[in-house]
Amino acid sequence: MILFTWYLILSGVLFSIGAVGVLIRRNAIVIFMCIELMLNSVNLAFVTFSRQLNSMDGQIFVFFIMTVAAAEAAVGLAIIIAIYRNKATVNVDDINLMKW
Amino acid sequence: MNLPILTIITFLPLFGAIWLLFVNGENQEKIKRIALVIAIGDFIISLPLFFKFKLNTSEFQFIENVSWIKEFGISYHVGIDGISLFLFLLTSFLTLICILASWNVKDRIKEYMIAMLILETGMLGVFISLDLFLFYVFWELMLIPMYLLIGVWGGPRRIYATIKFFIFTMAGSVLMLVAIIVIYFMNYEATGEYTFDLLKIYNLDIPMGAQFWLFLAFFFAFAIKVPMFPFHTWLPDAHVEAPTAGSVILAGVLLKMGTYGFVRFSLPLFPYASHQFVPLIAWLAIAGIIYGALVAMVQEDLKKLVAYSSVSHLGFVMLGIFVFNIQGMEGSILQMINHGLSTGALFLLVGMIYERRHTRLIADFGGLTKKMPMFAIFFLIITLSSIGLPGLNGFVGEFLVLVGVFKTNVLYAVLATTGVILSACYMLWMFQRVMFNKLTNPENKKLKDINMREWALLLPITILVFWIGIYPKPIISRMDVSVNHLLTQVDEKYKITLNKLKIEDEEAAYAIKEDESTEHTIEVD
Amino acid sequence: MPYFFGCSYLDLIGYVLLFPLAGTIINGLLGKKLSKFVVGIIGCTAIGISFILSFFVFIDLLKLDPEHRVFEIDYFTWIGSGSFEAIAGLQVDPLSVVMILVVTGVGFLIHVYSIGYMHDDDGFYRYFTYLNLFTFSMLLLVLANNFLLMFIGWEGVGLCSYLLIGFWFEKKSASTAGMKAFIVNRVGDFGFILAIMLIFVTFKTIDFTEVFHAAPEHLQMGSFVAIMITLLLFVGAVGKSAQIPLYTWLPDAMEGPTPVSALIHAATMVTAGVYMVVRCNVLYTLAPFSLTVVAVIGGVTALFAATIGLAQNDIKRVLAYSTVSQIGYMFLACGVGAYITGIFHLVTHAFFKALLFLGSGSVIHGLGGEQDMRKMGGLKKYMPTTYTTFLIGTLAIAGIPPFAGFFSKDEVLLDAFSKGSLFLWALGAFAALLTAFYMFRLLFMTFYGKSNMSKHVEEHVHESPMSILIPLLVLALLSILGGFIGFPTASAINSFLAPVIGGGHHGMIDGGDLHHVSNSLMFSMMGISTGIAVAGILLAYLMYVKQPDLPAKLVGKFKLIYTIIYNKYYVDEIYDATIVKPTVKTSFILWKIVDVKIIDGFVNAIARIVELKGEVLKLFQTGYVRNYALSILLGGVIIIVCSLVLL
Amino acid sequence: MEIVIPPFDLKSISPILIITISAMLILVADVFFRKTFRDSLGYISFLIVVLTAMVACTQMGKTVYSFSDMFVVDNFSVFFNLIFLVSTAIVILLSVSYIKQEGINYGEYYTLILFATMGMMLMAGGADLLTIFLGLEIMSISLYVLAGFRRDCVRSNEASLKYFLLGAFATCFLLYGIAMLYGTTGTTNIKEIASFLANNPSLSNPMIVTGTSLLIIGFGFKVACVPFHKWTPDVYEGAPTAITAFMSVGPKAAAFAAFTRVFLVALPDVEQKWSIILWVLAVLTMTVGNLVAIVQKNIKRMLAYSSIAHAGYALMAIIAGGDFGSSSLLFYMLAYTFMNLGAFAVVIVLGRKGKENANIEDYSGLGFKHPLLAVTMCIFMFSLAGIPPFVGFIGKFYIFSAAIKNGFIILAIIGVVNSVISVYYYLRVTVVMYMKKPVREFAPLSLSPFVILALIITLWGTIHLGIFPARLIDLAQKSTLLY
Amino acid sequence: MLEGLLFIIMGLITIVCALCVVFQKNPIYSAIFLIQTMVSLAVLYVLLHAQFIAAIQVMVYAGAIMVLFVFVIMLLDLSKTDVEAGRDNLLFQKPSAVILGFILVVMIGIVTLKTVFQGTKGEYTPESISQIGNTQLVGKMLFTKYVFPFEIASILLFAAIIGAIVLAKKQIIEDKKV
Repeated sequence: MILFTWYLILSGVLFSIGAVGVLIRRNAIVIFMCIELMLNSVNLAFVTFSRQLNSMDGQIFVFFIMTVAAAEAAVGLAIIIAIYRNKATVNVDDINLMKW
Repeated sequence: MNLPILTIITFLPLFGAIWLLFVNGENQEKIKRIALVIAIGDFIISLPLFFKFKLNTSEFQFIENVSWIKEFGISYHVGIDGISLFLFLLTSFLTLICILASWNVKDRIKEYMIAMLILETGMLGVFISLDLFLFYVFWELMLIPMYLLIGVWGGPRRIYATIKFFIFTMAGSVLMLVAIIVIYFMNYEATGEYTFDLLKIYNLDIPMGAQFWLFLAFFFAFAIKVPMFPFHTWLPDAHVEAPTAGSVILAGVLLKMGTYGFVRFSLPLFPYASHQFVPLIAWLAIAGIIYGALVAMVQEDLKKLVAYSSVSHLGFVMLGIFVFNIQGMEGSILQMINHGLSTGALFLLVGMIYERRHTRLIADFGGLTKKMPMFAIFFLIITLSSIGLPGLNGFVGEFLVLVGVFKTNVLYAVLATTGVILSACYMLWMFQRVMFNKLTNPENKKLKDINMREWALLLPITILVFWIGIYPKPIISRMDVSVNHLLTQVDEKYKITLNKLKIEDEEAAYAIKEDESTEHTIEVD
Repeated sequence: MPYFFGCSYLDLIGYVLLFPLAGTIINGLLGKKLSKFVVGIIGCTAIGISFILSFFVFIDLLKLDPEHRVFEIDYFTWIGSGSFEAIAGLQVDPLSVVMILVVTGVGFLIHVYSIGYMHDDDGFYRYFTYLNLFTFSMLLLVLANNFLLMFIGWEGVGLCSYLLIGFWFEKKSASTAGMKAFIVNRVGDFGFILAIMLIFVTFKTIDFTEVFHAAPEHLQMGSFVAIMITLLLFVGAVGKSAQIPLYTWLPDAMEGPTPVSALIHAATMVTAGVYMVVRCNVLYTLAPFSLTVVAVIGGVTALFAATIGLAQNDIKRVLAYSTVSQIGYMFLACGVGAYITGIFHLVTHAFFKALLFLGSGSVIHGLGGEQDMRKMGGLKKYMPTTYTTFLIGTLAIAGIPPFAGFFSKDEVLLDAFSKGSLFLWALGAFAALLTAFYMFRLLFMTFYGKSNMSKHVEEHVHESPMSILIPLLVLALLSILGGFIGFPTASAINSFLAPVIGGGHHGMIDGGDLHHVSNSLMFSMMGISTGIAVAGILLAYLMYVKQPDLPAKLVGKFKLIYTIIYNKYYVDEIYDATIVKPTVKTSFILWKIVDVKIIDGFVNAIARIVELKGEVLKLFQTGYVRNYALSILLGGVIIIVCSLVLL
Repeated sequence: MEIVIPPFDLKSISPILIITISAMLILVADVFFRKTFRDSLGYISFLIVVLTAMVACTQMGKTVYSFSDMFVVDNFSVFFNLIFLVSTAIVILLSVSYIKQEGINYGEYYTLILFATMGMMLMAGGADLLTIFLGLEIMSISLYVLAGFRRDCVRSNEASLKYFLLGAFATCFLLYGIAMLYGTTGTTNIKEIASFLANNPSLSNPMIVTGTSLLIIGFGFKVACVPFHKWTPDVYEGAPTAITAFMSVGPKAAAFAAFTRVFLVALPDVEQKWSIILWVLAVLTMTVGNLVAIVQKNIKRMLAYSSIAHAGYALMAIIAGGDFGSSSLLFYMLAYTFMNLGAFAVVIVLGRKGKENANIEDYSGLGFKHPLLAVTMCIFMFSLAGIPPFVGFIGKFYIFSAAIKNGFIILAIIGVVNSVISVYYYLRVTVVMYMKKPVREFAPLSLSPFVILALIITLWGTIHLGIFPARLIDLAQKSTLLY
Repeated sequence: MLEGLLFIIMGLITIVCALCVVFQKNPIYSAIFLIQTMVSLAVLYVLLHAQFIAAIQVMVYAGAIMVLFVFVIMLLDLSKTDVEAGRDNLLFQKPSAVILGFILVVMIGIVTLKTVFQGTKGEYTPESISQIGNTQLVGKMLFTKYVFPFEIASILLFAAIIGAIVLAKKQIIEDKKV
């Protein structure tokens, strides 16, 4: 039982690392990767809970999250490509035409 | 009375506005004529109200009650009594005057007239609503056309003025909205019925603590509109920037909504709180009377002067309302009408010379009597009416208010009476500087005396000024029963609350006594 | 002709009011189109008919039993609200009849005089409109049967006074003087209104008869309420009748046309205060303290104004101060309880002061508008009729028997002595000395000595036309004979007015035994006052005819006193500095600082703060995605922490 | 092991089906009949939406759980579906000429809009957190793309990127919250969560509380409440105006639908916690939205902040809860749909290719150059400001009533004070239109019949529903959540 | 016990790799480390008896999705340009991010440790799962209980593909030229 708690804490750590990564990186793709990291941490939590509760729902949820991740990856990368074509940069700090 | 006469009167202008929408804007004469016809028609069909009004009942008359939003218990419930009758008539009368006064508006006459007519609907609606929600809707509705009137056709600082006007009024009234909703649910808890119907809510006995806050919420809405010192600063700005007709309506009708609100809502709904607030309101009113007069005295702009004089005059009205006796109340209502007439007329007069000279600075004038004798006569009469010269309308209302106040509190009366002196000071000083002395400014030498249209504007008002001054009985007798009813209603509810308070006190005293006795026994033990 | 188509003239009392009103309306609306002649005729006729009617009313009233010489007629309810009721109704009793006779009588003469005097003025019809309106208001004032209606008249005359003082509105001093008159009067009205309200609250009615009827039962002798009512009423009277401290408007009022000064600011309007006090004598009698105040104010004013009169050089101003002074006498009389004497002096004063004003008007007219006495002199030969009548008036005011002023003034002094105190008498007596002095100073400076006129004026000096002279003559006659209605021991006016005093049928007040003073005292007083008057005249003769350089020497010697008196004790300046200027200054502060800076500043500051907050909050929107993510995370963490820890 | 595939209750998802299938068909049509069909694609999709709306109407009055409690059709969801469909329909009308003018006239545009609509309907009808999540993702992904639809425009790219990165970021929080709820309750089904929480102590369980907070972050992002709002102005400004209009109403309403369902149905037992959090968030949202809106110069940005503020008002409805709360939310969202879309419609009408004319100053003198358009704009502004007799007033009134009924008087007062602040910037638009001299020549308006129709619909909604709201209120009251 | 040891090892690897994802300057390295993280997570999934998830974690996630990432990085030639080199415009961003991340970890840790799990126990114990087979079970659920979301997921992917195509189409450049 105790072990599951550590799985969850691991997931929390990964989530935080991902979140911090989103905040401190400036490369759009790396930011996106950090988001993937966060999603993975959520997956870990789901799988852990699923195991802990003896229910399959969590695993199914992970399945869908992965689907979504794939879809987001496709769109997200397309967006990054589009913006790179126009601005030749993926530095999010340079992408701040609109503010205030 | 199967004919929904109030609805017809109220919505006829709106109909006229819609009609005007489809008229070609180029055809100025036609637009003006249509608007005038609508206004005249509206005034004429509102006259039977005066004659058919039953004197001997305190019930609301010409009632119409149709469910509007039944889910909330909101109904289109309208009717008038002796209190609203004259404000209603005044509104239709002044709108007529105003449309006639706007004959020389050149640009965007179509939009102007549309705004004017919608404004009339809003104002009329306020005075006949017997449903809190409906009242609030009309109350806010008429902000929009007024806002546009000031903002589009106003003077150089019109945008500042109009936004100030709008936000000031809005800020006050939203709190009232909250209070209305609170009352609504209180009523639901007490009776199990969802309703905004004022006549039903009148029966609601609001707990004392709640009364305080609710009264305060209503107070801000109304006090800003009145405007009471120190919420008055929007008024001079709005008046100065507004076009003539806007000023007339503003002074003549809009300000009355605040005082009317106090009479119609604050007093009967929160009798206990109203009594509790008397000192505050009385002192603010007195401050308004004196302050308004003093500040008016040193104004350099005619309209500003009249605007500050409004603050002073409305102080009388407020004072009269919050003395809870018949003279004060009737005086106040009469004074509302008087102020509507005389201050409205003053704005018309100022507008006339502004139209000719494009300035309102007192310093630019002087000696106008020489060039404009008829104008001078009207100006003098209206000035005197505003001062409260006996025999003219202003005096009757002012004196009744003072009598009413004197009956309750001599100090208030004495202080308020100083307003009588001060009003003479600022009005006459202004009159002297504008109309008397040597005609030195060459610009003024070309002035023309008033024309027929202006005669037509001033004469009816002047006749009313004399009529009310000399024979106000037809008016006072129509409000007598209603006012009496209102006052007894307030008084009874107040007494009930007081009794409750007394019982509570006694109980508390009893409890304390018991406590003491038990303590005592303990000690004995 | 006591009955007119079957009804008593008393019933027609309303027409006394109606004709002047009709005159006003006709002249006011149509006057511009009518010729001056017609306008004048209309104006005079209206008053003339009124006078005739008043006379018949007087006759009719005389027919009644003295105790029941009260006639009331109610027209309609003017204001009725709850228990408050003000009825538009008239009341005829001896007092009001005396007053309407004076008002219409003197008024008529002055109207006639005005036709000639104002003939060249552009505002001729305006003038007559105002004048008729004035008469109407004044009649309303004296005929009203309740306080509020009286107040209409009270304010109405004030309005007319305002209009007529400022008749030549292009002159700044004139319009200012009019305004000053109105505003100062308003100060008095402030008291009057409060008094009316207090009366209403005390008696639940404002009807004269009812109030006076109820007063003795309702009010304790000398009770606070009685004192307050009477004092407040007296404030009104002080304002209207130009007593200390509200007298300053009257001298300025001389900016108006001279007939106006005669009618309004000498004969009638300014005496309304006296009328009011006498009307309310029942109340005053209940408040001895107030009576003392009235007496002292009256006496002091009499003296005070007289001293100022000594050093004035404007012919009309001298007369104005003398008016103030004379009204002081009237109040002095009322204050000692001799109401009838007050009215008596009012009547005689109306005659001789109207005469004096009209006479001075004749002089001014003849000199083409010159008012400064130093630029006159020696007019006796140019304007003999005017001189004669003026002399009569002067003798009357100085109190030389058998002219009208002698009887009334003597009686005032007698009453002051017998019912008041030595102090009050001394005030009056000294004032009488001064009056005689400055009036003769005026006479001498104007009509005697060598001419100081400029060449141009001198060539044009002429005696006035008949329309001016006839009223002068009539008034002169009245000034000679008028005193005999109050002849000591057989005073007609005394017995006629007696019922009015003390509420008529409530003869508890010593109205009847007004003259229970010993004859010896009476005659010695007469002697003394005549002596005083003669002394004053002689002094004036000495200084202005015998040794014309004496005044200058005296001035040099008593420079300080002279300057103070010459400048009217600087009262106007003091008022200006202590009341007017501070008020205006305060108002400016209220406007520029309280209104604009504080209240509006507060409002605008809120708006500004809201906007500033917007500006500041806007800066958080940096445009950096990472920053946005930070705010999400920050918000999230705060929410989680709060939800776990705090809540 | 045998697999019994449960019966497909297609009837319950018929609106979704119609939308989905037609979206695909449009794509196909775009590919194959590009020449013939292209211009009428918008027209067709409009008709489809109207058809769907009619179908959706027939679902009124029933409560059907289908697909093993994954999806629910109840009045609440139907009402929201109608809101989505109305907004979609209007947005399509606005888009037809707009995308032609902007040169982005592709069939995918309509397909994505329809997909987004479908996602929203899933959110409103999701009876399981999974369905809600998937609906949210479909909607979001479509919107990410739509926001960046003007591919050659850097601002559009930027909007898309910002929206995408932050959206994905926030989704992680949402998912983590779902995971926590799942972990503690053992289910993701809303009803089951509710019954579990009702039977077990939930307030003392920190993971439930944390999960709730994380859900607030996730939904809060979608409804744009402070402090998760920062994407809104930038994305609204950069996105094509028609899409901005769409984003400001449809997705927001959808997020509120899910928000309401999750919080009022699944988590009422944690209300003690979340209502306070939401209370603070609502106040912050209203205040920040209104304050910053005051200083905006771009009308799209201003409307973005105004939409933030409106989210604050709508949050009040959730806080108030109960029948009154949720019905007021329904009413408000529909009201908001009309007036906000109307405002955007005017913005679109005035925009030009390459020059959006979206600065408020650009509207100077509009009032007398194009009076009808200006009056229309005025009406929308007044309605947004909550001034009678327009629908915005009734909506606000309804929400404040709900708040007061449930004892949130302070909140209501803050709300009304905020609406006074909001008056200032709405008025500024009218001030500029009527009281300022024009700073430029107005190009003749290119009013296509579609746009005019859109304006008429929104105007009708704003005025008619403002004056005669009774039927709609009745409907909203019948559409409250079943507990 | 072995499980515990494996967990500790894999957990540490995961964390280190995750940190590397965040702190590697070169995006391509970040991507590689992310793949590594995912693979180690897959191991953990296996430990949790979620074999199917572990499999698709490796195949779909680490395989397909991350390849896409790497591909884009290569395509845009991002590995050479160091976007992080310049001065950080947001001064407080880094420290506050780290602090917040730390707080988040602590909070989640506390929450996890304090929570008493009393969720309804399902029927799928590891034993029963291994009896039926994890993959089979997932498949069964996807086609019964989760058939609706499953269908939706297809639409989601469809929408994403359309979106990706719209945004990444070459035509853009042509548009720009015209």
